[in-house]
Amino acid sequence: MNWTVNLLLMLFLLATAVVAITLKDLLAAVVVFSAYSLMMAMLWTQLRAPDLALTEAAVGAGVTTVLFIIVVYRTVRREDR
Amino acid sequence: MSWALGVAADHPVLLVAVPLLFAALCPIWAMWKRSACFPWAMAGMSVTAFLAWSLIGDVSPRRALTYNLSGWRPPWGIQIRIDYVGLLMVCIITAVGLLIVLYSWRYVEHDLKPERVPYYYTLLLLIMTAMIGFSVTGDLFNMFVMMEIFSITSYALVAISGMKEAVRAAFKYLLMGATSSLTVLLAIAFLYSATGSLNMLDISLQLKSTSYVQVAAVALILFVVGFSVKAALFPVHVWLPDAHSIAPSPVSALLSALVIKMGIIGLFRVFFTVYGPGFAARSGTWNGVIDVVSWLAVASILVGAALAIIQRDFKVMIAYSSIVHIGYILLGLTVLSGNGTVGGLFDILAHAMGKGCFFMVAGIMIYKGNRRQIHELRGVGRTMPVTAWAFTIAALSIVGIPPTAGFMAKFYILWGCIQRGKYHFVVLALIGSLLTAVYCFRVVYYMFFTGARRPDARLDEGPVTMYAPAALLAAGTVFFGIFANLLIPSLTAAARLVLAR
Amino acid sequence: MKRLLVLVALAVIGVTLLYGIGKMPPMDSRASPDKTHVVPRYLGHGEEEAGAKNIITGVILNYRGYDTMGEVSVIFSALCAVIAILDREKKGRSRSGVDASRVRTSLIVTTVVRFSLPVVMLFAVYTMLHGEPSPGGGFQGGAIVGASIILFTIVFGLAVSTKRIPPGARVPMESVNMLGFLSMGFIGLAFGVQFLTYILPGLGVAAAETVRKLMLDVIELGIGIGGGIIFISIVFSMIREDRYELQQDVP
Amino acid sequence: MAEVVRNVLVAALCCSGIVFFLGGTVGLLRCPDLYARLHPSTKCDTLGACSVILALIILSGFSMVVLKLLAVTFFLMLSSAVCGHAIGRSAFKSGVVPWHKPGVEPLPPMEVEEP
Repeated sequence: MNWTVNLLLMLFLLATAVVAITLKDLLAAVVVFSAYSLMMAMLWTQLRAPDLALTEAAVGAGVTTVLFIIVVYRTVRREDR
Repeated sequence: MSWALGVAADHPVLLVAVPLLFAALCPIWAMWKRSACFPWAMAGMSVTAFLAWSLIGDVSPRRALTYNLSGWRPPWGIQIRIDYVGLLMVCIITAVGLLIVLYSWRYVEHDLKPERVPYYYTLLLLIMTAMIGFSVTGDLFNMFVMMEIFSITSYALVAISGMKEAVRAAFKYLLMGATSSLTVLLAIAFLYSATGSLNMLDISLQLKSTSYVQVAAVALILFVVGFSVKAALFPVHVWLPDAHSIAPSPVSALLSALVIKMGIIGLFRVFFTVYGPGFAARSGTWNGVIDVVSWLAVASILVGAALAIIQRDFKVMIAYSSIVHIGYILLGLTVLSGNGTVGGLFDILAHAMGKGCFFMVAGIMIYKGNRRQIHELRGVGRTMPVTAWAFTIAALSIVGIPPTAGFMAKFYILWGCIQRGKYHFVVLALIGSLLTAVYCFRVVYYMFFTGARRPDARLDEGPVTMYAPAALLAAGTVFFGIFANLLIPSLTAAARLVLAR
Repeated sequence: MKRLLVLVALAVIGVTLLYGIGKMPPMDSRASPDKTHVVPRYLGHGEEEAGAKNIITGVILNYRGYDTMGEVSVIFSALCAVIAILDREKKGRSRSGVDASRVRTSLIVTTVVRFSLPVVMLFAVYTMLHGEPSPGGGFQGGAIVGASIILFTIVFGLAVSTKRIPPGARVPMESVNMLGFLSMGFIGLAFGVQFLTYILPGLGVAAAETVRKLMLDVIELGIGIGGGIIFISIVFSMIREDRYELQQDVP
Repeated sequence: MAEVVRNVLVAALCCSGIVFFLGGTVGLLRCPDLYARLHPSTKCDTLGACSVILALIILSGFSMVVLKLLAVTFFLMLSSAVCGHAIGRSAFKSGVVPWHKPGVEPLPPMEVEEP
């Protein structure tokens, strides 16, 4: 049970990481990245590191997302070649 | 007075705590009066320098000063450990740092927006704190923390002028620096999983008996990659010319004289304190990595010198010259001979003084008349004699001509190479020296032997707070060239200890 | 060509890392060095030695408090970096997107934010001070404070927020996290023990316990308030519309 | 007996939560435009998550944890609904035109008086 949950979380983590890198729409990438942080937070709780999970949820999914969105809003929405 | 002299020996943590306190209070202090920041930073640096220099009698190559933070013994807590190399670094950092703060005063008034000046000094104090903390710590993770502080502050200091090119250069620096920080963090994680400890000496003990040698070897490679970027070794030097040439000149002097040395100190600690030649018996990686680094060092000497010759921009040329000297220092440290190590450590001092002086001179040229190109320096020898002579003496040291510190350093490095029978390195290093002479004396030639027909009377010497630090550093190179024996015996003892581990 | 080079470099790094990870002690082994060398002392004696039921807090604030002081300075230097490049906003005069927009914010949103802001703040303070017996601590609490005020700013606009918490009030609070550590460290030095030692000599056992608890709380609060205010300041200087453009030419 | 009732209740609530989540996800993927997508996705948070939490409350019995879970439920309902409102409103104000079936005359834009 436990390892299936972990495996699913890991797979989802990998998927969000890959998607966040490949997306050309930076705002979407930020949203996916915040999902990545949430997955990470859940994984930390699974690894019995609740302090880290709390930090990841507050900073990774909360504050950095806001900062990234501000940066996207300030600069460009799309990554162009 | 004797109490004040002893306080740093009792509590070496003050070396970090005092500048940090001044940095934390600097923005608050600036709310009262913006112009009060300079004396504040000056006071902070002076107190720190006093504390650092008062330690000189307490540390010898055989006796390191240790201090347990929060009272926990090493494997459990963090230990500050000031050995001879650490003390040398701290003294260089505080001395050059003090001169750089003094030099900054008029330069930033002229160059920066007034509301950024308090944060400039705050960043300066923070970067000094971090470099001192980095040099004296005995704990790997603490080293990483300090590295993060001086990395972040140096990105900001490069970009602080707000020019587009500066921000771009800082961003390039940030991308490479952040990657290297991450690499170092990974290396620490690997090493922790292999040894279960973070204290350097404890790790080196554990490594003697660990059953996870391969993990430690991978960690060693990651460490070398990470710290090479910070030190701007040849294939990963690409951030340096942009960042060092576009930054405000005091910042260039700081980055070039001190910050890239932190990469070298990191490599030194990893090679000799954490792993040590003893690790070579357990894994061939150590010798392999050392060989690779010494070849890369020679490559940096040649590539840096060749690129420096073709530059027209004065500061870019000096920046490439830093890559050359990083090569010399690392060549000395990786040749694994006592004299080579002595030369490498001595070259840290020589290069800090010489390159600090170079960038200060370049800053004066920009301050007075916005001269950035080398051919614009015609006739400087007549209109700005002190500055031009300071540059010339520092150039002697950078090229390695007696009686300067640079000569002693190169002499010992080459001696070390000869002792180990690595004559190819000697030849290549001498070619590098020749190229260095070409690009340095080209500038001297422009300064003294070509003259503008009508010297511009307005372009006389800059403010005394700007040319005096440059002149002092130039004088320092001569002083340590003549009185090299103040350091050489202790350095030899330290090198012998390091290589015997 | 460049792509190929990057791919080769990535492959080399990846193979090296995977090799190293493969040679690491297995995660569930109880005999690996990372579980037998330092950790047993933390787990066995951490509670009475470090004065925190949550061992993580004990390690962060006590065993490795000096590292945490460094981390706090990292955040402070990040703030200095942002301010040095983007400059601080002006009190009451700086505008964000909401101030500039013609459309008024919905009454529902403003009401809900007004209602939930104090609750979030309460939770943040709880997280800050409850880090000793349970997960959480100063930094997490500070992040929550920062997030709540950022939410307020997004809804009500920068002009209103900077009137409530002007830059002049934030500047002293930004360095509170470092000052908390430094002052506690210097108190230790004044009592003749090492920097950041929380057990002060010359006090009774019970009094020393209380003092230690107090000192740890001061540090937690400092980390929290300083961290939160630093987040707020960074966001404020990034979202203001009246920022300076980068200088194009070389002066 | 009480045990059975409790288990049935828990199972029912969990199942209804799953149904709402599934519906929300399918709706998010299948709906034609922003306004239509908002509709299922907000239900997903309010009804789906809240019924699962309610199931957890019943399962755990009464303790301090229940108070926390109730608070979580309350804020979840509040934030999800308000977020849906804010997104829809700002989309409408910034001129996102609602979808209409091809060939069918779209509804005339609603008159909203701006205060």
